[in-house]
Amino acid sequence: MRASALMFTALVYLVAGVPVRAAPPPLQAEQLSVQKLPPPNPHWIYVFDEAFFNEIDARIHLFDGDTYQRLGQIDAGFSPGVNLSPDGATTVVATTYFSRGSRGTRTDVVEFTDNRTLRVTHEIVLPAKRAETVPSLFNVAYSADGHFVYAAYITPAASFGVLDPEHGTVLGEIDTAGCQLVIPSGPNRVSSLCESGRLLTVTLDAQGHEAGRAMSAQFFDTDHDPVFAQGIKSASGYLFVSFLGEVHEVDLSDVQPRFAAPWSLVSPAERGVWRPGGVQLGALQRALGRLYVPMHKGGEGSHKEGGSEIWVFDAGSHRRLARWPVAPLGLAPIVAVQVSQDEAPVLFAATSAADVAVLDARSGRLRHVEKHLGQTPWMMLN
Amino acid sequence: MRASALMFTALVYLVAGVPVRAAPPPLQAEQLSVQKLPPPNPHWIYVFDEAFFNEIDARIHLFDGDTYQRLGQIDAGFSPGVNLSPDGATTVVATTYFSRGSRGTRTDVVEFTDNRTLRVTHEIVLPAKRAETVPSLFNVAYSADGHFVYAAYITPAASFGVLDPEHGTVLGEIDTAGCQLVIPSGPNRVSSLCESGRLLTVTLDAQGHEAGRAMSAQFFDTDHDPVFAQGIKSASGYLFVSFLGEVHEVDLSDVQPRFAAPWSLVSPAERGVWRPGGVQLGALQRALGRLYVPMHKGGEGSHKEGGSEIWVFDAGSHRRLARWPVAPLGLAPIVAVQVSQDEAPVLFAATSAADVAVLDARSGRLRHVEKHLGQTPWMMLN
Amino acid sequence: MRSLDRMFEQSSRTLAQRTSRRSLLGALGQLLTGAALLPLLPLARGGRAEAATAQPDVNNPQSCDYWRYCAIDGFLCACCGGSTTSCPPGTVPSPITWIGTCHNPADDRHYMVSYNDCCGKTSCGHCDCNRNEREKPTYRPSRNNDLNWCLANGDDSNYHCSVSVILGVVPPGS
Amino acid sequence: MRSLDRMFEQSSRTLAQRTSRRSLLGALGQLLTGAALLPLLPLARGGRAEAATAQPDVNNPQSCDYWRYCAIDGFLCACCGGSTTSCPPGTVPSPITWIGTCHNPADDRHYMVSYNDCCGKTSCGHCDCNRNEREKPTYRPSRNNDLNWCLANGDDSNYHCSVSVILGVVPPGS
Repeated sequence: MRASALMFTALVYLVAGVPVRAAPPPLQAEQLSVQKLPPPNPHWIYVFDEAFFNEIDARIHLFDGDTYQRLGQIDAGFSPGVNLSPDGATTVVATTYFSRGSRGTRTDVVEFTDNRTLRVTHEIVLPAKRAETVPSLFNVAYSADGHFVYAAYITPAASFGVLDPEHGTVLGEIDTAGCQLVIPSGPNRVSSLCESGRLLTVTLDAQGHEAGRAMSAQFFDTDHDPVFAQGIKSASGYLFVSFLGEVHEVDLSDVQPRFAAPWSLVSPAERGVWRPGGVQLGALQRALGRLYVPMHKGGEGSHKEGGSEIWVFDAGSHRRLARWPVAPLGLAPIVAVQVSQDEAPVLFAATSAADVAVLDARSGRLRHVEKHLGQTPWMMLN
Repeated sequence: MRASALMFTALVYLVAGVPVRAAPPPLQAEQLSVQKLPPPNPHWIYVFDEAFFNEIDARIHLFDGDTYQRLGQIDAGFSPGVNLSPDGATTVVATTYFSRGSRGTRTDVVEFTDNRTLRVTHEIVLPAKRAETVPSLFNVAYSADGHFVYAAYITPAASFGVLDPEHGTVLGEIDTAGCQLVIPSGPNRVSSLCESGRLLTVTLDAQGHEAGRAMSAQFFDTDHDPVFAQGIKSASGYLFVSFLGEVHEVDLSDVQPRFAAPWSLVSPAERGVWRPGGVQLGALQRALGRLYVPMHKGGEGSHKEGGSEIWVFDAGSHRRLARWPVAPLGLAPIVAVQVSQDEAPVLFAATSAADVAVLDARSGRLRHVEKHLGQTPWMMLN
Repeated sequence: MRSLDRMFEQSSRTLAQRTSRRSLLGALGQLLTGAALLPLLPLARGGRAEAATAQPDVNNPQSCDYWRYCAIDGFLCACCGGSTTSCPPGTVPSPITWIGTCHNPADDRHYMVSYNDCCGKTSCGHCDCNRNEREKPTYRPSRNNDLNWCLANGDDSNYHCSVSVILGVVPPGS
Repeated sequence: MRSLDRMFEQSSRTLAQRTSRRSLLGALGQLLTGAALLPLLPLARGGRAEAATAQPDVNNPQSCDYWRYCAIDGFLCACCGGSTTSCPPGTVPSPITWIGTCHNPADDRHYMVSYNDCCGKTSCGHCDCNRNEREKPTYRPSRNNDLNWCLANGDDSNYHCSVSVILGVVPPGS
């Protein structure tokens, strides 16, 4: 473009409001801005991508299950724990950074992101003890009233940190020898899964210090049929699913956990043949009372295989309502499921090929497949 | 395993040296170690992976073009410059880290890795001005005697840092207004490519400070046929290839660069039809006198398209010796080439599908395809 | 080489980010101070809008084929929570940028486009787009898309994605 | 649950890294102090080595099917510049680890295997392998491969890849 041409440009621009001949007016000069998020809706989903092949670069994709648009990204560092605040306003990320990317001074930190702006508002530096393991709801978690945040520590000795998210401080560390992870209940209780097949429950005082602890009865057999170290949120606690498909419903609404009689996802003939598997291996639609579990055929050691089918159960009667094979939908095996809690619920299913499918949670009808939502989307939160 | 079984284990182990019946002896207990690198050979190649989809996690793969084994990895941070010392003993990485992975306090740094151990031995922290651009030989570079390292700065104002790799210090910064990147020659000269189509050459004193500067004649036309900001190392300097396929040979052995008469990779009929393209768009086998350039058919703006063919030229007579189409070899377009300088040279060709092919540099015969050597392998060094 | 169009590029690159249409007019006005304000009639060629409809991606902001992306080498912010002209939530626009000139098939005009990078989060990784019409090497920075244009953003200088902001029309024949 | 085999696991996990065969023998000797040293004859079933030859990946250290990788969830160091028992150059072995029990088809024996992580560089990203025979959840750490076993390596606690070090044979029937 010659200099003289520039004047033409500017002039055309300046007279753009005055149409000449039949030509449409030129497009107007535009303004660069930062996108504001629309109001949240129940079909938003936070898809956690471990980015296992570039593991210092984990991230969370905020995705809209109605418009099928990516709404934004929250960066998450190395092998993080991720959760949402009870009011959904905040994403909490417990992660690790090294001063030289993959090496150098290690900093463990809990970061708080405002879900309206997707900006980190503040952080709390932790001792370098953070549990670095596969995603679960129990690596970092809020108390029910949002006043505490709990961060699981594994060195590999197990303990957890109690944090004050409002004031950005570490209140203390509580030893949980032989028991791991932070399963929150009420405003001041934390349970941990024990190697002995029990739950340890620590009650905190107002300062976040230990006020008491109780060990439950044994409710599963670590050696012969352990439960996955991942829970499915229920109205009063969590469901824990075992490798062989037993469902342990744990009610955490009182100081002592209550265990319902376990029930099985599989018939006696299916036992040991069809198994639950994946990383986030169940979701409960609490109003509908429907439980969704990715299931596959496999033997011992196949518990991380994704589901070739999603099985749908009535959570009250324990009756299986449907089997939804996913290959006919063009999907790879399902490694994570999540469901929305509204009246027109959608089921999200993440595959081993890193796609995320959006299904009608009542009918199983496939609505959308979002291709490659990250490298390794292993957990979804809403 | 029961406790009693363990004793059996130990006992079997202890008597393992004494064969009983015809059973082979059990495998012995092993010792964990850290692998030592074999002696370097001329077919080693340092493959730089920008990891563009997870760009804070760039890395360099050391790959053996004879055994087709990956020998190790050097981590490289965000959008780095990478080069080798003249003796090949050190990899220099100029990169950027953020205290919180993708955000937080920015640190620009030059890191030195011992190529015998693949450990970083020391670093030099830079001002936060480092050129963050696609890989080239000229983002960070050593002087011919290895006593200086030059780091290109772009803010976008252009300058460069002079570093003392031995003492780990920044010696100074030299302004190169209108001219960019660090093209080293001799023990104390740095040339930069200018927006005016010239070369600026700065001569340094023993302390790494500017002792003089000279601007060359214009040797290419920035607007109509710019040269790629990537060079091909020759015996006395570098070849610069233009978008339309003109080859500018620059001799940097004296204080003033000497420019040979440009010659063309393409015939008049091919001009503007066949073009060089990619990121590392040429390699010269200096003993054979052969120049390898990835070429594609395309129009204006196609200069980053990989080559559908590799064209082979006699660097002395400028005659084209061969065209090697790559699709018949099962290869995607070629975005980077490098050649070994020994007597049985191999040509390395990185594809847009992130594979690296190993070819006989004389015949073009395909020897090996290493699949997925990173996400985006855009430059190779040896 | 410090011609007027270079000046225009430089100034508009630093302006595009936070400049409303009103203040860009002001900037253009300053640039034109002293020049005669001769009206110029754009040619109406027409007939390309239909062709564009037959190639819908030319008008799809989430496609690399979208007409105004003619010199983007990076991730499209429109696929990352932003739009053609807005950075995704939580990212920071680059105040400096590069310039492209793209043909809009809908009105058969060429437009000058400012490509700003959005910064401060790691690679969006979606809608990788590599188009280089009239793109020049890094030593001509105002026309180069290889530079991380977030680089002057300090602690928020990580590259996330790129937007395309229309600055104005380029008259035919220029 | 602190049975003898747990003790063995715990101690061998911390030993495997820098322990020569000689000192491992010493450790085993300590463990066995007071136990009668009764010779035990391993069963010779034979005939599986040929079968393994027909499935070469069972003997290929760069394949996830390699027999001793029966409880690795991660990248194989043998594909990353290391070997089955050596960490790639420039990485740092984890001093703590998890334990697997794998069947070797070549001699039809089961072996106890220590899986150490190699640390201090970012993901190797090659030869991703996910096998979980007898693997247990993280609350049983000595049998868990989900934990980043580099986690106790301080500044060198980034996960790069995993190796498999034979500790000893497990007698049949155990």
